[in-house]
Amino acid sequence: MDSSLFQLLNYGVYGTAILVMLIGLYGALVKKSLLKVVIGLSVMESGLNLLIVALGYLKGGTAPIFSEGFLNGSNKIMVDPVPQALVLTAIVIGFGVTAVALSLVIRLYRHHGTLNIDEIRNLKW
Amino acid sequence: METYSIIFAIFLGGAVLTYFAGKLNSILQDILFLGSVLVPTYLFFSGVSFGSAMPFSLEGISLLWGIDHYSWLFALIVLGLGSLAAVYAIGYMKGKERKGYFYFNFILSVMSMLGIVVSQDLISFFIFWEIMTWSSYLMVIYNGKDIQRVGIKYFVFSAIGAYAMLMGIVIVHSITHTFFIEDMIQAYGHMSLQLQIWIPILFLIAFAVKAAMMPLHVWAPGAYSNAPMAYTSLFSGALSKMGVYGMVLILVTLVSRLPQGIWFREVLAWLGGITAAVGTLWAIKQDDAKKLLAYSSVAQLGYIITGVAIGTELGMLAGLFLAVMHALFKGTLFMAVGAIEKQTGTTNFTEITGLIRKMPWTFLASLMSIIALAGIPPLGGFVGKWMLYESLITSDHYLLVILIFFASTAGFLYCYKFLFGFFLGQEEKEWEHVKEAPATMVVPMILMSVFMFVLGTFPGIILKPINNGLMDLGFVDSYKHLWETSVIFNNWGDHVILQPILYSIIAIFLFFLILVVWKGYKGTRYVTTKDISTSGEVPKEDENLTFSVGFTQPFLRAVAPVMRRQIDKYYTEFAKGLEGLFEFMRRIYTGNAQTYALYVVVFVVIVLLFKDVLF
Amino acid sequence: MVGTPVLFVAIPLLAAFLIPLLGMIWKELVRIVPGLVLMYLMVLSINLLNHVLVSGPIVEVIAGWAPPFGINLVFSAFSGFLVTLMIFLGLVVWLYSYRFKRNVGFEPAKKYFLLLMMLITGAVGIVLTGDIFNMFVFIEITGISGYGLTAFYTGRDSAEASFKYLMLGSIASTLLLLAIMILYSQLGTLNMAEIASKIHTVNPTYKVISLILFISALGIEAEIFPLNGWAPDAYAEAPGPVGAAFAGIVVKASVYAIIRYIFTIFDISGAYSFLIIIGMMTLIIAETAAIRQDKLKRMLAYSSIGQMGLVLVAFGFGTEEGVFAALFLMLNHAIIKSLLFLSGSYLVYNSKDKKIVEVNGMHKFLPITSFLFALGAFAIVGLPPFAGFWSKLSVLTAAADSHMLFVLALVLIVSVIELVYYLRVVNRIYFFKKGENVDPKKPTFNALLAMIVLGALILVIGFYPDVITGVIHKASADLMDKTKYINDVLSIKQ
Amino acid sequence: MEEVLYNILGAVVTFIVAFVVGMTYGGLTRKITARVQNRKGPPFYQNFIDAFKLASKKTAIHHGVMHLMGPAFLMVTSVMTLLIVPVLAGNNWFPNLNFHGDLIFLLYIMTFGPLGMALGAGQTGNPNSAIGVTRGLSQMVGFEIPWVMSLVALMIQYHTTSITGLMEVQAQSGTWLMLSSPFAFIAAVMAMFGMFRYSPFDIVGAPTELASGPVSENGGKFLFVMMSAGSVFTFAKLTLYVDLFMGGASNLVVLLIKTFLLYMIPVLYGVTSPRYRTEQAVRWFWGWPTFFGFLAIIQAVILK
Repeated sequence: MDSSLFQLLNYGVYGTAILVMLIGLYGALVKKSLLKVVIGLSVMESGLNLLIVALGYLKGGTAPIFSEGFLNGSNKIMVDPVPQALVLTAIVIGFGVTAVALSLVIRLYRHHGTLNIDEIRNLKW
Repeated sequence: METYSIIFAIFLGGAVLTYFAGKLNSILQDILFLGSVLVPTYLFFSGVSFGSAMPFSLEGISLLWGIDHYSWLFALIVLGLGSLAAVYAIGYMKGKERKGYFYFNFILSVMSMLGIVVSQDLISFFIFWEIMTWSSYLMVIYNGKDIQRVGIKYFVFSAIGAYAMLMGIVIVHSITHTFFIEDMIQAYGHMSLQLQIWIPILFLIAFAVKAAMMPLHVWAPGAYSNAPMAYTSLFSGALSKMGVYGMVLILVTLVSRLPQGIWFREVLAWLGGITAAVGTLWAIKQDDAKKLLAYSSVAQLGYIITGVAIGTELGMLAGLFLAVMHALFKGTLFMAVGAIEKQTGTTNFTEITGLIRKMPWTFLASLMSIIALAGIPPLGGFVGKWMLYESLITSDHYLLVILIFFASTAGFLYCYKFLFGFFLGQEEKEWEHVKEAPATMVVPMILMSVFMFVLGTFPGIILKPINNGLMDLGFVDSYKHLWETSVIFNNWGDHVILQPILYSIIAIFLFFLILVVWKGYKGTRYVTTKDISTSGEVPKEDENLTFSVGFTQPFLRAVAPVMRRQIDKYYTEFAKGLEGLFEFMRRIYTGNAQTYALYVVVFVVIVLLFKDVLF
Repeated sequence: MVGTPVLFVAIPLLAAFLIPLLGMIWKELVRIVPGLVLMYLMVLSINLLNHVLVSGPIVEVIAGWAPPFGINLVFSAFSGFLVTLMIFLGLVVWLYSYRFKRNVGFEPAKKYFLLLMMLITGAVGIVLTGDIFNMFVFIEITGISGYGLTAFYTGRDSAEASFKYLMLGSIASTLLLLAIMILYSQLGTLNMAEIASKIHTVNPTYKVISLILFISALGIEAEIFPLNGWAPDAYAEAPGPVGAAFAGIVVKASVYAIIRYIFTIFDISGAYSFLIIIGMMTLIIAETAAIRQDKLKRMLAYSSIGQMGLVLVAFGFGTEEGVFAALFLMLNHAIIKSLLFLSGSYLVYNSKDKKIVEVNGMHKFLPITSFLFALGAFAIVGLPPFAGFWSKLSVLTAAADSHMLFVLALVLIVSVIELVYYLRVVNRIYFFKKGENVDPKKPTFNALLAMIVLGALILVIGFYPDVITGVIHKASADLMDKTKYINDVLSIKQ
Repeated sequence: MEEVLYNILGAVVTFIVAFVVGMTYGGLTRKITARVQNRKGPPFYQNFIDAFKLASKKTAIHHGVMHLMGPAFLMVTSVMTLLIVPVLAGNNWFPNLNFHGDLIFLLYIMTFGPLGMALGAGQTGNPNSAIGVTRGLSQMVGFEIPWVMSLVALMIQYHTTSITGLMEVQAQSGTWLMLSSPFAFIAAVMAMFGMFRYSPFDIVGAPTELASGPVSENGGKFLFVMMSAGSVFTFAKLTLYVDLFMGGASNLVVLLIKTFLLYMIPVLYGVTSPRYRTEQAVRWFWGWPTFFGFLAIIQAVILK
């Protein structure tokens, strides 16, 4: 692959990831429904995970395992394994958080009878 | 050396033990209480010698306790008045609730005041200062009356003062790297001018608050009148003197070395004078004895501040002598009010009249202290007043002396109001049952009256320690030059010789007294206060002849324009405004999770935008 | 060697997962085991701390991968001090909540203790770890257990508070991960010591952005204004002991993280003044908000936030004196604010709204609790001779020595505000008449014991601060010595 | 010892002189007032007759200890004032106590009696007494201000606070202080109106309609002592003014002339003026008299 094209693609991936993050942030900040807020947060996390994986990618790298492709490959480049490990952990954590969030949403709905975040403001000032 | 540790251990242990002894036995508690005030007092005066100091260290800070003649003088005020007030308190607290609480705070107050005067370093000074503040605060709220306003006001003002002082302390420390007062004084000369000006100001704020100087006095009337009277005598008599103690220290050791120090002195002296005048006016207005005395305390401290702010030897002597006298007479007066409160249940002039025949000893003590307070010869107050005027006149404070004189003359009004309101006037049936207060309460009052009387003619007794103290602070010896045992001089050589005056007064008084009652006293009969002629008519039994409402109205009408403005109101408005602002500010926390998230985003964005400025 | 730092993470985590299983054997075990674990850790941490103070930090390598490749735990004077403090508070909280509510049945108790152990694991892990991603994981563990604990009571608005906490927490984790990745992309390592040794090679822009993201992310947990929207709600709605745990454990861990980043990892000097700015903002806003609160725990929450602001200010001086002051303040804050939360929650135990007016006249019914609350209030506003005074004094001394007179004055002014609202409450407890429909609840013996321990500590530190200042001095010296940290960690070879 | 005896003798003589002169002045005042008001009036010795009548009466009732002590208190002030003020300049006959006190002492001893008296009056329980007392005290606050201002002006100009010192100043320079310090003199004289409590400042006693003030519940010996105290006090105050502003007097005749002239100022001003209410009186004193007091102080500061 051409180097400049790769660069472009790389930036494209970064851009997409950041865009996804921003979309998630938008959802979390603007949408009034609690569910949409939770979805927004999840989307934001996904975008971040994408970004992290992209950061760890090297041109022409293979999967960071001693696979056949790596051992037989000519340039012996593999992508950085650490970000992938991190992303795995982050995904797990994100999953946990989302689960907690959703359970809280259920409790909030039972308690308030609504999912509108503007109406759930018993605690303020 | 060890005496200090023992004294403070007894105070602390005594306070705790006394508190818990109340659960066992009331009399045991009283005895423990007396013991934990009197024993350290005895130890202090017998065991502590001048010049010996006790160094120790805490949290890596070197501390030092010791006394010189100057602090000994204030220790005398604190412990002397403290002991008498403690004896008084036994009688006063009999049958009252929260006895343990009272005793605990009383002992701690005495301890902290002694601690203040023995502290030779700023940290233990501050610690004891704060202990004094909160123990007195706990006393102010003892009655539970109006505590959210009066109590908090007292504490807030004290805290403002204390924190100003703390700021001064740490600034000094950042320069000298020690907390010793000695080192602060040494280093002061080498500081930048800005610091030389600010450090005394910061300290003086603290002391001015405690000494209830205008415009920081607004806590005083409420606090003095809300605290139990047995404590207020100490509060007004000794605790407020701590402000004077510090003020003198700062003025003499720091301000006097500053060329611009003259402005400090002038401002302080004028503030003192205004305090005296305004305090007096408000005292005249009060219908409650506690409030009256509270404002009167403010006014009296104004004189003291003026005296010490003038800073001449005579002024210092006057201020400190007045401080001692104020401890005596205001202590006695608050005790008298306490006695009346205990026996009648009220302290309002409009309710009580004609107690003179029921509480003669209390009356005698009040009379003596009122004479001393008004500064009338031959009692001790006169000596202080005289020296104050002379020092003002000889140091070119012409308008100030007029102001002080005005305050002092107007003071007669409340003096008379106090005596008339409680003791004189119609003897109402309502108060027929009233008895004299128990001996534990009367004896301290009478003792202090005797002191006042003796000091009126032989002021040298107390001027000697004052002079010693002033010499420790760097003044020249003024014996034979400004005072002798019973002669007082001014700087121009004019003098008052007190002994012949006293004897003449006594002789004239007795001569005419005998003339009036000669062959008469046995022959005359006592008639009730109903048996009087009002314009030739004999009033009926049920006719109300009590005159106590609107007592000083004519005078108040004359000064009405001055009284319309109250500093207190401005403070209240300010506090309200602040709380309104805070109320508005806390609405930042809208309660909406999205808003909070938005804050986060905005915060990140702003910090990122200004990252070059910030980092 | 008396034990290894890894036990601090492993044992409570293990206990947390064993609790439900043990509960099947004997229900009481659910309550007992956490206490035993914490007691053991307490002994261990004191031993280790003594050891560390004498012979230098212990660096524990996990799974045999030497730094910078593996994860390592560092038990130095600084982190050891904080760990000991946290474990101690955990112990107190456990003691207090051993029988916090009789009507709390087995199931909730199980969850409660499980989450509490998780919380302590996470917080201790944050302090001990030497790896930034590992720290992220521990922060998330703390966070998730924190969300759970906040939402503990089903009857109240706790779910709302928890949701706010969660929402901000998620944003925090995103920012944190982003920051970690920026650093990683520049240096290719996650080990703190190694990052610290190489940080000067990083492009300043990336460095600053990364630091800002770190501060923002951790600031959410450390309750920095304006990132602390969740905090008052969470404190107010969580059970009392959890409030104490938040104030004493979670926030401390987050502040530790910020400090570790600024002092050790990054070399940006502007960060110190930034700390002062945000610290002051937090202090002022929180204290002014606190004065207008009508709910007790919310007031305490704001006060706690303000105190942490002051801690950041003290750290921001950047001097060893400042660090000493900040650590001392953290210690006192942990003890005193915990005492306030613990006693305060009994004062408003049975009331529905937890209003301040409902503490009126409580001293007749709860004399010891009221006394301890008053003691705590006096101590936290810095009145001598109680513990709070010494830390306040050291903060102010540090400020003056750094010539930050403006900061000094502001801190003192804010202290006056603090004084007002605490005294108002204390006055109410002692001098107001009890409301008609307020039903006071006597504290259990355990709770009383826990509070008395804290109260006694306040007095001990107040009268004789030297018992603790030696340790704090060493801890602050340890934090200031960046090269030693790097060497200690990187010299480990396995 | 002998010296003390001589002193006591001198004091007694001074007292008798003061008593006679004061009583006579009082009688003359009554006569003059009557004349101005177009009445015949009592003879000038009427006051002596009154005094002796009162003194010979037997006291039948009293209201308590303070009531008994009140007149004696009042007398203390009068006599002490008299003893502190040098009666004749440069005369060894009546040195009395005037080397033992100074002006500030004098100012304070002058308030001793009225307050003691007020206490006695208070114990009678007559509301009119107390009303009179508060009015008197209020008025005192009024006139003391210009009075003290004028005294302070003298003190700072001549660097002395003793009366003899001021008299020496006049003797040396040969001019009376009323000429060299005119503003101080004006202020002092205006203050004197209040001090003597003649109309328009006579609301304290309100003598013409109902008995108020300290005297209202006293008769017989009590009233006699109070009356004589008043007379002695009048003389003492006038002497003080003469000493301060008119160079003192070297013999009794000159003293009598000077005091009488001075005395006529408030008396004549009084008979032609209606009465002020208390607050009006107080404000009056804080108006022009205080203004002159200020001028006096300014003059003193400039000239000192």
